[in-house]
Amino acid sequence: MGDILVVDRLTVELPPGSDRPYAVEDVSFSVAPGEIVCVVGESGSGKSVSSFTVMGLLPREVKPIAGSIRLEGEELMGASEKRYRELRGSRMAMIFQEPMTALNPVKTIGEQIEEVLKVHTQMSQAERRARVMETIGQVNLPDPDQIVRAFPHQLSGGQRQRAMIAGALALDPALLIADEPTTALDVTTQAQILQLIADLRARRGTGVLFITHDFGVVAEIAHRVVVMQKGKVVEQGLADDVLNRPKHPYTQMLIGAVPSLTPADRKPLDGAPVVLNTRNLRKVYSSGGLFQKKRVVEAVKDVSIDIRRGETVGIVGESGSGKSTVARCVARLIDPTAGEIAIDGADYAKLPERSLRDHRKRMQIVFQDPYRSLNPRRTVAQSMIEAPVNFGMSEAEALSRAGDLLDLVHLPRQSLDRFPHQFSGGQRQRICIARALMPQPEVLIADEAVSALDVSVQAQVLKLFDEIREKFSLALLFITHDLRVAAQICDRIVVMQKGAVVEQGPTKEVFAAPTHPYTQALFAAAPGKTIGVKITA
Amino acid sequence: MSERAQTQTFRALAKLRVPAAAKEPAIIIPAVILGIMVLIAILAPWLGTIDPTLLDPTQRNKLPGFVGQIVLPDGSKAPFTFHLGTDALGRDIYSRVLYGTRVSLIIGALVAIFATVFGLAIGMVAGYVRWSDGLIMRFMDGLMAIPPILLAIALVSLSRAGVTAVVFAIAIPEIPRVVRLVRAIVLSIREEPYVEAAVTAGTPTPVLLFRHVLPNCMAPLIVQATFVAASAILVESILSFLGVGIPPEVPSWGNIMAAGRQYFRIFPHNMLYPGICIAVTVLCVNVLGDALRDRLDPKLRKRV
Amino acid sequence: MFGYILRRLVSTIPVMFIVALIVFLMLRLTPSDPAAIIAGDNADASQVAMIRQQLGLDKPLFVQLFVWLSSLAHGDLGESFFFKKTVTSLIADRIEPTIALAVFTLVIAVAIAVPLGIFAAMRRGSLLDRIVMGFSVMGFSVPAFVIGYALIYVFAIKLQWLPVQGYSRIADGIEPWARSLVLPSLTLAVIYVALIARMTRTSLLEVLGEDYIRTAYSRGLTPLQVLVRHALPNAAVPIITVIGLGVALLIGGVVVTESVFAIPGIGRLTVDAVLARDYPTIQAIILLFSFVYVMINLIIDVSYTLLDPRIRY
Amino acid sequence: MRFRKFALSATLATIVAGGAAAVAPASAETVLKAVMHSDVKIIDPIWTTAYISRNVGYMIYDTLFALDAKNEVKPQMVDKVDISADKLTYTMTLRDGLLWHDGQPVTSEDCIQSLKRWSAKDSLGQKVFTGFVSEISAPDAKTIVIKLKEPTGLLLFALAKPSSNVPFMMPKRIAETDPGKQISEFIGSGPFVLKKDEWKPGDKIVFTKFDKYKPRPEPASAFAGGKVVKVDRVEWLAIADAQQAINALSAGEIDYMEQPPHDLLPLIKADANLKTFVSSSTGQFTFRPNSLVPPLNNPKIKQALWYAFNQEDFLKATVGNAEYYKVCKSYYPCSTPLSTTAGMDGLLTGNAKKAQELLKEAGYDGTPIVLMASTDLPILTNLGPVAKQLMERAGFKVDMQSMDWQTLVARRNKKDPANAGGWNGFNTAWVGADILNPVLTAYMNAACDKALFGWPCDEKIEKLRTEFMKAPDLAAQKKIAAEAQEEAIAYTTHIPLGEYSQPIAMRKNIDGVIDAAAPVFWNITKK
Repeated sequence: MGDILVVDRLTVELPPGSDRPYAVEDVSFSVAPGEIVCVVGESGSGKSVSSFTVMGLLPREVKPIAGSIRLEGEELMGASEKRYRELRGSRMAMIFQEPMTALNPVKTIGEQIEEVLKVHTQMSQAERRARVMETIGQVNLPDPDQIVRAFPHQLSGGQRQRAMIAGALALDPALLIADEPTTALDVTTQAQILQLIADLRARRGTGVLFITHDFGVVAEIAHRVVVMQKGKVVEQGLADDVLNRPKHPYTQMLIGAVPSLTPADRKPLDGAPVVLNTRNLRKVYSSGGLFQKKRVVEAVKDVSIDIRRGETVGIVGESGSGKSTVARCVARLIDPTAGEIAIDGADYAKLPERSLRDHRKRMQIVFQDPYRSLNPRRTVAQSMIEAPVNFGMSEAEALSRAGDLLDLVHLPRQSLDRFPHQFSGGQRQRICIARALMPQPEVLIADEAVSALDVSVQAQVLKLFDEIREKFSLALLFITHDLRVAAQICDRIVVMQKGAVVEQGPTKEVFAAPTHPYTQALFAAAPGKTIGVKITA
Repeated sequence: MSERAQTQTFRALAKLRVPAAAKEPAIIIPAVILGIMVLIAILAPWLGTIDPTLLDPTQRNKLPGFVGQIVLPDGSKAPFTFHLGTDALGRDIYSRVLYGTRVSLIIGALVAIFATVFGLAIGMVAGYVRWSDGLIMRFMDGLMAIPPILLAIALVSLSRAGVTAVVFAIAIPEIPRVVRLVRAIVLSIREEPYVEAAVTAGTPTPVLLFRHVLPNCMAPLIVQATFVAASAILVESILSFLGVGIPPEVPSWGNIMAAGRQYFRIFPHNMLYPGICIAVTVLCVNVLGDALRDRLDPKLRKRV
Repeated sequence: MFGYILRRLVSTIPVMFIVALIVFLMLRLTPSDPAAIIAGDNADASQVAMIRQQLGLDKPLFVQLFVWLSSLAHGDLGESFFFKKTVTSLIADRIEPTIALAVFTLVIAVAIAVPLGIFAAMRRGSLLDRIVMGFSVMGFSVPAFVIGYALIYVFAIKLQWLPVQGYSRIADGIEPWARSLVLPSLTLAVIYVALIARMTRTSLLEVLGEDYIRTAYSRGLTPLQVLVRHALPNAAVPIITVIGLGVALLIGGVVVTESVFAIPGIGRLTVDAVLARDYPTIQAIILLFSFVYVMINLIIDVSYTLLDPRIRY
Repeated sequence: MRFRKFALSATLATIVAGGAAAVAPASAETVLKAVMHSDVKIIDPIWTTAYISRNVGYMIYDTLFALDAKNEVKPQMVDKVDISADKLTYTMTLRDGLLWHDGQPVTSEDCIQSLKRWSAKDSLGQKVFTGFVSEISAPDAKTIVIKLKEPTGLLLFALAKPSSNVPFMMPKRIAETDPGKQISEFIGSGPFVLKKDEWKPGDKIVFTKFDKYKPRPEPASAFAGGKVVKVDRVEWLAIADAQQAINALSAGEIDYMEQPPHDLLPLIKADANLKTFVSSSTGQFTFRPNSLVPPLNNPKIKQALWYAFNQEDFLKATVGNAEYYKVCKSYYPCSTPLSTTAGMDGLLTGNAKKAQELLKEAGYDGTPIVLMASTDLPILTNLGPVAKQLMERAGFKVDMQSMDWQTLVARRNKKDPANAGGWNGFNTAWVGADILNPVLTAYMNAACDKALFGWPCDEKIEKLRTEFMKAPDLAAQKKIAAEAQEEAIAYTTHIPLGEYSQPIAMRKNIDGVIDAAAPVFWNITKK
């Protein structure tokens, strides 16, 4: 039978004063039954707007002005709000990116799934109840009658996304739109959700419109791919053609920026001295007080790692594994409960703040969110000279050093006098790197330093990290949840799970033959093994 | 400030073209009206007014527009039209309302400044110095539990009546609210990466507070200050109404209304004109506060 | 759950202690001499000193504090300097009008303000929204007694529908009681409606921006269904919080309204007590009002558990 | 806390609006609702000179003698009195059937103990009983015998004293309470009974008719004559806001208002079902200097005040309507027998230049006069600012400090220098009945620190006041009164600032209001 969804020359207008006239311009694509179509593009490419337009959920100020959208042959452009409501949830359904906030916190999971049945059907209470239990089973959530009574905050991220899917597919819609459903999930959970969507598509013949920016995911599940840039479709076709033989230069650039999962070959480090090492580092959070049972959370359990000069050590793990806590303990932003942290042999784990100053000079940190790492009310110069001036350098000297470092990170010297809001995310992260280099540290900590950047920008920043490690023979501690990034930049990697180190060793060996079962599961779950290029060396 | 930093600031100031915010009507209109009020307060002596305390029992409770005569300092008499009528002692309402502008605006401003400065200091300490937090906040809860008007009444009437007593009495109950706001902001800012970066840069805590935390408290504080100023002018009129406000010889909108309260059915002008002034001024300050809040710090809406 | 209530009750003790301390010191540190006022105009210096001694005002501060706190612990609020009655009986005589006025106002205000706030939020930016917000800002800008006099002038004097002043006790019949409360409650409700309407609109707008609202729309629900099933239950917590915090505003307003409408409540009693430097009465009433404020906020905190499953104690 | 007691019914949520005026509870009982000039706080008649306490006294207590409309002493509780030839022994017998509110009979022992407690505090009482009375005894339950050291015409007058610290009679057991402590039981033999359980300070005080009261046969005339009660119940309501009280009067929520502000009288005139009653007794504004502390301890400087002030400005500022005020340059009320303008020529003319000359002669060095001004009593509020302006025109430096009446009452007892918590001057008002003669006028007591606050010190005035007590007849009293006035003017014990009359406002259906120096409620009818 014909396509489920046909979008023909769709144009959506942005309100006056936005950065471009049209959110989406002259976009056409279609979804056949049982087919997964991936719409891929960087942030601001208009991929989400198109999906929201199909569902008719655009905010008031954003209006579709041309083109047609046909769902199972029925024209939706200009359809009445009443008609749209009848279709939403019954013939077309949608799942969203943030499972944490996409479910109503004050209603049980059962109620939220049952709701769509209540709105669209005349089923009796008992029939609805049975249908809910059946749907929960289909998305393989463990013991359904406990889940039905549970509230969203009592479920894990993955379980919540499954509940979302159950709600969407309760009425067996022809079209399922998934707006970056796995971006916020850990790698292992992401793999299960992708698998679930693929199975449901196969079993029910639902057409899936999958929105994502992660080419790994595209390689994993897509039948056909639509690549979008600044509101226009630059290329579309079968997954294999687009991924392996991209015709449009933008697609080539995008794919070229995806780091490969097979580790790059690194220059061997012949006996460089150990700069930073931790011995049985431990961090425990305890809460509770009068009348309340004491709850203890062991964020970091007995971690011992060491980093040699000029070496990049990566800590890899899912959220909650304790990798950031280790980084913050090393930077002494939080006080470790036990264990030693030594730089050039001098332990500073327990030093009081006063005598910590000169240790701080020797290690610096780059944070994840570029938009919050620079004080909005101070110029780039003022932010950069803060550290060296604290450590006794004269302002004039600090300023000239700042200028040199900006050249190093390929930014114009006059940016010194500008304010942070005048720079893009990628540029700001470069400024943060330059700032970190100002006091000539021996150790640089990068805490998820590239996860907030678009793929294309990510590649350049990773190259920059490698260059400065080489140039200043820094010891680089790199924290990331993205295996591809770890593969490309780390000499050795440390895998952490629930606060403990399960495995560590040279990147090549660990990627080639992981010994610990958790590491194996982690690597197996990483989507799109075939895709990706070597970034460094 | 090094020479170079100075040039930077001058250049930054030069670039300060009228911010887009100022073009919004919700800011222009109230700002203009308040500007007029301030001008009236400053220029009161030259706006056809006479000594607000000059009384003439023979011309008591005259309706607006009454043409009478006044005794000049050298004792001679001169004709004078009382545009807004006279009060129960024959004093010119027009002059008293204009001079009253001074007192009411000063009270609004002083209370706002006093409450904000103290609130900021205590809030910063509570937000940044962990061990002091519990103690300070318990004290603030205690102060906040006492209904503000009662606290003000007790403070004013038990101390020597006067503008300073009234300012303290209105400001003290406002401090806990400012402290809670500042503490909440400081707690969230200290988690910001740029503050943590400053910690790793070895910046000592006091410098860190002034260089990074304070500037980012400014926007919400200014908004809170406008609301404090608005409520201060209102509370002053309520204190005068209850007979514990500013003594009558210092004209303020509040005590002119309180004096006229008895005659609101036969000589309504006593209450009408100061009442209008209070309503207009407080309205403008509130509208300005709302507009500033939406412009400066949309997420603040939750906290107020 | 019970542990939480117990802990919160225990936590109110330090707060009330601080309130007591503040009130006690404030009265003692200000330059005023109740003994002279009580001694009356016929007395000479020796009699004033004798009265000061009788009232225990000559003892050092911390002794007086200790005496007061210990008697407070036994529930004895002491005797009014001025009215020759125990403070408890004084307050008991005059508490009914204040409670009636406060509750009557609370009901009117919430009944008017919450729907207004909801409509304004649903039709954001529309004329109704601007009117509600305009009224709310006006509500904050006009002194309560001006509103009071205006209402009296129109409804009591000109239209003669409602009594000019005074409070008729419940015991003397519901109908006159309600009639005597209509105007005072409206006067007091204006500022309270302004606060609640504005906060209801704000918290509802915020909730309407959440992801789960978008999910609900994606399931084909009508705007009304989304509002009732998803938006309101989540907005309930912030709205009730503001009603709790507003109680302090309400108490302040009661003092003014009671003065305008000559209602013999404890609001007016406070002002008279302060003017007469009647320390025991002032202390007792301010403690009572603060206690009511703290208790209401405790009840509201506890009610959160009914509204939001995430808040589990 | 006894909250349980109040049942808040479920109908709380229904808003009742509209409908005709409430139907008054149909009961036979006639209730008179009144609003007095201030709220009742103290009932012990000797504890304070406040007029509100005196008014309560006239409701629940009775007096041995009383002044009639022509200010002549008439017997009240006393049946007959005979005075010995040498005018040294007074034998009085009580009327039959006089009962206390608790049903006990009134005995002479009760009256003697009441007089003892009264004379311990009242200025006239002290002068008469310590100065002239040698012995007071009760031969039997019905008769009281008072022996004098030397004759005085003022003994009976003292027993009939009309105002401030009126010699009210109360049971012996209550009268034995030490004068330094307030009585807590309010049992009298007056025409009304105080319902103590219904008394809610700040709200209302309730009196009911004492049906076992035996009024005198004669018709009522001021405080004398038969006190016949014609209403069942009288309620005094506390409405602080005068405008609201008038609104309540026109809405019929109250029937009687003791002191409507003069400025609001047009409102009452304009209302068809309201009327006013103007009593013949008047009030007098006065300025009281502090003669103890500088600079007003210097008589020459005080003399300048007589020229700086004039009466018209004060009267216009407070009363405003000429119908209710009168310039009266005399210490004693103009309509009373002893009134005289002796020593007043050229004074109170607002002559700023003369005042400046006197100040220069007196060497006034410009230290500011601390003028206390009360803000919460409507009738007195405007006196302060007028005094300040007139004094400043005359060259005085004035530091006017506003405060509520309670603070003023407390501060005027302080003898410290003006700039250390003391004071130099303040304005107040006296009811005519309190200033009928030099002995009764408290401000003329010049017994230095035993005198009233202000503490004037001049034996000539004191000698004249004692002589006045011995004056055998009206002509002698007049001569001494005039000399006392001239001496008081020279020393400036206080300065009279004019006379005013205070109308009472009431609804048309109220009649029988008695013309007396204090508002009394017997003989009033409500149709």
